[in-house]
Amino acid sequence: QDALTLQLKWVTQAQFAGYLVAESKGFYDEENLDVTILPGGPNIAPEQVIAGGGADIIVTWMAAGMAARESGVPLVNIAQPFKRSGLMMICPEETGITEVADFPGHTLGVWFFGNEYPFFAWMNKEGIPTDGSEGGVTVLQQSFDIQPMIQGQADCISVMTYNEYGQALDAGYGPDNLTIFNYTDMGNDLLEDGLYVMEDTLDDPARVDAYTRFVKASMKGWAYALENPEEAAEIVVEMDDTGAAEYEHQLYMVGEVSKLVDATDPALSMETYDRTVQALLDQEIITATPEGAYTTVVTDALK
Amino acid sequence: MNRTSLTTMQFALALLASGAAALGLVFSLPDPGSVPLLTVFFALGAAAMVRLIRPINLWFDGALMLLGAVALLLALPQTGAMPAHFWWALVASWAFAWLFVERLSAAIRAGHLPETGTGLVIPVIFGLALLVAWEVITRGANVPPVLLPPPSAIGARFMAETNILWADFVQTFIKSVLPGYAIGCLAGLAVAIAVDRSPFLKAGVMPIGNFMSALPIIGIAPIMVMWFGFDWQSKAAVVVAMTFFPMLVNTVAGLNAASAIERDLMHTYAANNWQTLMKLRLPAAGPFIFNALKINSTLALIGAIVAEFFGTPIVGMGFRISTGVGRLAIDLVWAEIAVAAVAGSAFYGVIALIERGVTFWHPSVRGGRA
Amino acid sequence: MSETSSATACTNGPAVIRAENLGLTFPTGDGDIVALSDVNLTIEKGDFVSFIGPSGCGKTTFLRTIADLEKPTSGTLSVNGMSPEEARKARAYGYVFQAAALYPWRTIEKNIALPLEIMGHSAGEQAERVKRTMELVNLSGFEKKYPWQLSGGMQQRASIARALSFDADLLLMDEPFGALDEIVRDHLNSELLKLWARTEKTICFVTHSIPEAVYLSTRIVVMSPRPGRVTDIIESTLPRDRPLDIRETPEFLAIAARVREGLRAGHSYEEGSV
Amino acid sequence: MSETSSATACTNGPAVIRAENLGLTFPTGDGDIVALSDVNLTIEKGDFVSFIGPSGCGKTTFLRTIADLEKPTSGTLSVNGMSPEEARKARAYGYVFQAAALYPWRTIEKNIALPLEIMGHSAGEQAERVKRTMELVNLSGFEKKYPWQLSGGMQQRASIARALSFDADLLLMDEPFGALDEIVRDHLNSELLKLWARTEKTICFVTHSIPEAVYLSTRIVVMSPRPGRVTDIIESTLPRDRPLDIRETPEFLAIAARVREGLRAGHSYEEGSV
Amino acid sequence: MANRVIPVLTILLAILAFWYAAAIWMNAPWQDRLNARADLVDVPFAEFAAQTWAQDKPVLPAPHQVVSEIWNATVALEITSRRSLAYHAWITLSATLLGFAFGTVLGVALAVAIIHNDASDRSLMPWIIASQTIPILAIAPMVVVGLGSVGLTGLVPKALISMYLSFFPVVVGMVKGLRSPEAIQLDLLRTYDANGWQVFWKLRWPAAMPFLFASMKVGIAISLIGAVVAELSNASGGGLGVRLLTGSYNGQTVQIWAALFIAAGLAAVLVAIVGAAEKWVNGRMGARA
Ligand SMILES: Nc1ncnc2c1ncn2[C@@H]1O[C@H](COP(=O)(O)OP(=O)(O)OP(=O)(O)O)[C@@H](O)[C@H]1O
Ligand SMILES: Nc1ncnc2c1ncn2[C@@H]1O[C@H](COP(=O)(O)OP(=O)(O)OP(=O)(O)O)[C@@H](O)[C@H]1O
Ligand SMILES: Cc1ncc(C[n+]2csc(CCO)c2C)c(N)n1
Ligand SMILES: [Mg+2]
Ligand SMILES: [Mg+2]
Repeated sequence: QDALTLQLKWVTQAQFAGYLVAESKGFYDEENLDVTILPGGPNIAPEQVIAGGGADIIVTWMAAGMAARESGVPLVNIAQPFKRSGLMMICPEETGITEVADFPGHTLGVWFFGNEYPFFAWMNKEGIPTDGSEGGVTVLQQSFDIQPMIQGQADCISVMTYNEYGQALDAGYGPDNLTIFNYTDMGNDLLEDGLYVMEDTLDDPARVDAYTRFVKASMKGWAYALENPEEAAEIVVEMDDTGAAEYEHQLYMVGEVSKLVDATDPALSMETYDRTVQALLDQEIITATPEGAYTTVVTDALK
Repeated sequence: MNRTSLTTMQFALALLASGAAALGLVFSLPDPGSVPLLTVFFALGAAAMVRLIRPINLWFDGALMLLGAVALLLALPQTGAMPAHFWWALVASWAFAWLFVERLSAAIRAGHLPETGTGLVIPVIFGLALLVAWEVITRGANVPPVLLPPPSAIGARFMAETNILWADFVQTFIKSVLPGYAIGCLAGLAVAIAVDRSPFLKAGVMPIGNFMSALPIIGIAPIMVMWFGFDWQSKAAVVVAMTFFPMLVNTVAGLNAASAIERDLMHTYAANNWQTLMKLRLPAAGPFIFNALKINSTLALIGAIVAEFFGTPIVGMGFRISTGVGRLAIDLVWAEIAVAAVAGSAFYGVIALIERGVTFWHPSVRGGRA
Repeated sequence: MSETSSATACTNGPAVIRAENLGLTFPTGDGDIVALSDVNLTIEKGDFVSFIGPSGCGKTTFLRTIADLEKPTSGTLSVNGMSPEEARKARAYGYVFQAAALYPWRTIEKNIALPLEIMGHSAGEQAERVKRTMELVNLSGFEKKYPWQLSGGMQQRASIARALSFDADLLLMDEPFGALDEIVRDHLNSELLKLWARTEKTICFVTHSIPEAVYLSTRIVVMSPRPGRVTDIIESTLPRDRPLDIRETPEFLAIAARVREGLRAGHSYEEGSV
Repeated sequence: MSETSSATACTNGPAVIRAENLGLTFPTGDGDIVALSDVNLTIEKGDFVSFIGPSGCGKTTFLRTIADLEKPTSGTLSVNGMSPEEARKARAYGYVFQAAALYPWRTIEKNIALPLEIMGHSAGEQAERVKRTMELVNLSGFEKKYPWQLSGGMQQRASIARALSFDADLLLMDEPFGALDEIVRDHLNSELLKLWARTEKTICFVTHSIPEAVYLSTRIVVMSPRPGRVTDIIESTLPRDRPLDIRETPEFLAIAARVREGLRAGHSYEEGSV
Repeated sequence: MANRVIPVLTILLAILAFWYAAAIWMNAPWQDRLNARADLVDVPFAEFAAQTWAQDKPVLPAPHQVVSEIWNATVALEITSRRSLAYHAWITLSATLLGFAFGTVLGVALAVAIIHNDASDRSLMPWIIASQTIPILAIAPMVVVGLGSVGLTGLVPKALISMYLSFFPVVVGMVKGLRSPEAIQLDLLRTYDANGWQVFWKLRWPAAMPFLFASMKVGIAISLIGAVVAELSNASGGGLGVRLLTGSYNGQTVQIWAALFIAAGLAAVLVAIVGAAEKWVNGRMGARA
């Protein structure tokens, strides 16, 4: 068996249901792989882990991956099961915000740690300053929950459709009392959870083969998870070492994630890729158009 | 003893230093002229073995240390693996540095060199030696810069981003740490004194105080952000919470530090509680209170930085560190860490200086004169 | 006069200290130590009482009990007609400890000023009294030194000055002159006598020197150890006014001999009890 | 015989201590203190030398210098022909400090055993020596007590026992009997004399008691303060074998008078220097 | 006994009363919104208070909510269940104890080097202090990744981070303690020409005992903090830190408080154990009662 370590971007939750299901249902074993799944967290940068040799494959957002590539960690995208972004910004109606033009003068909550790029790309595109200058917005580093909105500390907060938005729904917020800015609907989405490996490992055909089998099994996991959401949610709860994952919430999450993932096709969509790269360039997050930042060898082999 | 008037330890270091230099010379023989300065260092270092016959001035060891470090840094290859004899150069110049520092402090103790000035040189040399070793190891062993960048990269980033670093310093240190520290320490002192007046309060508060002091700060930080908002107020609140209990616990212990006969004396004067406190127990508690002030000076900074991980306006040392890790701007992270270390050490140093002035009478300060 | 219980019958001033069947036992991990047992003693105003006895017989313990630093475990004790605690609160006495007990963070003059500060004397008066008592014990010139910069005897003198600086009517002195040479001792002895004559203070004085006890006292209490008890009380027949050379008179020597005898009687070497 | 510099001419044993123009100055925040100046003294093997002088005259400092606990700032000092440091390393002496300096976490017997442990005596020998010296100072029964459970005098005796427990040839004793009553003091005085006679030790002894100095010593060194210096050295003409009642002989009293005079001469009260 | 329990109970009651009041006050805004949304008006105060004490994700959970969460997550669950706080507490505890042991040994060793060697004193001390001004939470992930890349995972990285925090109070306290003997006590040993080893064992070490225990009390509490911090950077394997974190993402304030109290309780027990050891040693060293 080939041993592979997968570093997740975040804690064990249904956002990663495909991988967890594949592991739990033995799909990796079927492909003769011995996969270890490492949960992430707010202090874990998957790009750093893979650079330090702690993982073979990571799940991360493309913006962060490209930025890391420029910082000297040659990451290459090998597959992109997530086709759409789950990122949204929500503003309770009492703030009076109904459109982007209302933003100036308000306080917006943003996640950092590599998740801030889509927001800044959006503001860049709209021409709204974020440095506290006249006519701009005030940015807060947001905690990992919806408390800033409930507490009124921020006028708008970032949410993921599959997670924090659910918490907001639970708390009695909803489309009727929220203004929702969906990055995908606005055409501002940057690619999210893709699979990345170190560039030099692609020179080794045996490794490429292992990656291919990995992606294959993972997609099988995704397909299974999307077809059997209850079982997938149970598996997630089962695989969570911390005992914090709750079935109801994971079930909701599987449902939302299924709107973003294409379980039949792991290939990278070049249109979104180009838009992502352009946004990063516009914002000077990266300075040059990346070369070789993705490969289709794995997904081609699966066709 | 009189072979070179060195102590056993110094002698061992001298042997190590010259031995490593000699080995370096041997290993560099295959291509001798490639790095001339390093060869000079090896030769001189090995030649320092003459101290077996006649003593060598300590400044000569210092010069060798410096020569070794400079030669090594200049010769570091930009890419690829480092030749083996470079490691011997590292060992040799480290050993010379250590030997130099040993001899320097022996000279200060013996009164041959002045305490002021020279006393400061020693930690600086040690720090520089650490930096050189760090630079050589990270670059020589090809440590990925996203794990641990070499100090030169950190220094370059530091110089390039002084504006950001200064703004972060103001936000974190001036706005959060200082007020939080002052409030936390004063409150701890006041509560300790209040509690001390009443045995009932003391019996009640201390166990609970001990329990509260054990609350992990990282748990408090999100709660404080929830309560006091995103800006510096919540960070200051975390600092207050962090500094309060060490001060309380130390002061209560210190207030009990006066000896039996010293208390008896106050008793014979029928001094009231306040007088006993001001004239005996607080002075006797001085060393303990300063202990808390010193511990708190480092805790406060850590507390404020950590609290910034849980939500901030987009400025502050903790904010920069957490986003820096996310963006793999690890050299910026280390530049912030360097600012934190310098600020924290200076803060600690100021308090230690005040301590020496105020508790001059304590045996640990006056060298134990009875 | 030597019967312990009736020793007070022949005096008539108001009682400053009255101990009746006083006992004190220290519990230790390793059995109790009876430091005082069945002590009966009355001291009148203006008395100068010396306590003498072998080391460990309870002299310090008795003084500490008067000063309300130890609580008796049996019997009763009154000071100025009050309980020791009330007397202490009324600041009835000055105490010179067997060890100097100077505060290391205060200079010598600040140490001597300590009780004055506590008792609320004005700064001017403090300075004046500190100066006077430092002269008395011959420490002028060492005002600004710290305790650890002084020799053993100098520290002891500083602690005497501290107890004399405020004018307590009752002085409790535990071997105050133990670390002093004969000349200083003679000097301080006569100063103490002068002070006593001038101010009518009552003084309880622990000493190991028989001549010193006889020279100073109106009454000498001889104690013996294990358990600590009073074995003899000797009234001095010397006049109140005592030049130094009174120490060569036969009367003086007779009293000294009596004290020595009492001391020896209570002593373990002769008893062979150890 | 009283000329400081020639005082050694009449003796002939090998010199145990030889001080030449010895001086020691303490720097303090507030001006230097000259503790010793120009001290010349030779002590031969088997001498019993007492040091006497007003408080603060440098007696302790001199003993500490011999013991290599202070470094002289001028002049030379040799102990057993070696430097003080070498002598200390050769464990040439036992030292009784002016304060008891018992370790509070050790019982009395453990305190006394401390030097024996350090010098590597066997457990059996330790026990035997501890028992013997505790009996000598009359502390039997207090083996398992801690220092704070002892009276001042008992602590002092424990510290004497500690210094006697190992057999140093040179004893440095700083007011060892200061806190003891006359009877115990007499007892320990004669025990010390017996020990000295039996073992041929050399003893340097600081005391404030003139009779004690005269009774014990072969030589008495009188010192005077500010700056500390030797003002007189008095050779005793008493025989080596001294019963306690030798103290009433005219010869004894004559020497005592001489010492007293020397002491008085060096004293500030008479000089009016303070 | 009673005169130790009654004060604690009194203060505890005072804190509880204050806590319940604060819970009403802090949870009120949100409760108002909820009630407004549900068209509830003029809720009587008693009922309103009860509502604020029963919210799902309160700003400040009421004490009974925390207690019942602790109960549900410990006693009511099997100890091996990953939902059990006892299970997570055990994980954290093992890292804490190992880190504390490392930290104490390292701290004492450094203190010994510092007091015996001038050069160490001068060169090490400033850097030891500087090391503590480095925010551990910032470098913990790098440490975990770095150690992971050389094959060290699981307990050891956590214990090392916990050691990094706990050795400091031990060094500072022990340096002070080993230097605390009075000059005369040192002089005594000098007269015996005791060697460095003897001076250490017979004088410095016993004299430093009170300082050692004071430092160890601080050190063990800090070790626990270190273990929790390490868990924040190393989510696999569980532990109280991970519970805190997951509670925090999900806005599960009750869960955060429960984990916090378990952690504090654990630390209090550890400190009490060190305290008991101190009492025992003090007794053996003849301390005055
Ligand atoms: N705190 C204590 N705990 C236990 N025993 C004590 C304590 N203080 C004193 N003792 C014991 O009480 C007895 C009397 O002691 P005290 O100090 O009164 O003697 P003393 O007469 O002053 O002796 P000295 O002349 O040596 O100072 C001694 O046997 C001593 O061991
Ligand atoms: N550590 C010190 N720092 C400064 N001055 C000191 C120190 N130790 C002693 N002295 C000074 O040195 C002088 C001599 O002190 P020393 O202790 O030798 O006197 P002594 O003769 O033993 O007196 P005593 O009989 O009172 O014990 C004194 O004036 C004292 O103030
Ligand atoms: C520090 C940090 N904050 C926010 C995110 C954003 N994010 C991406 S996926 C996810 C899971 C829950 O929706 C969240 C919160 C992150 N990755 N790291
Ligand atoms: Mg006494
Ligand atoms: Mg002296």
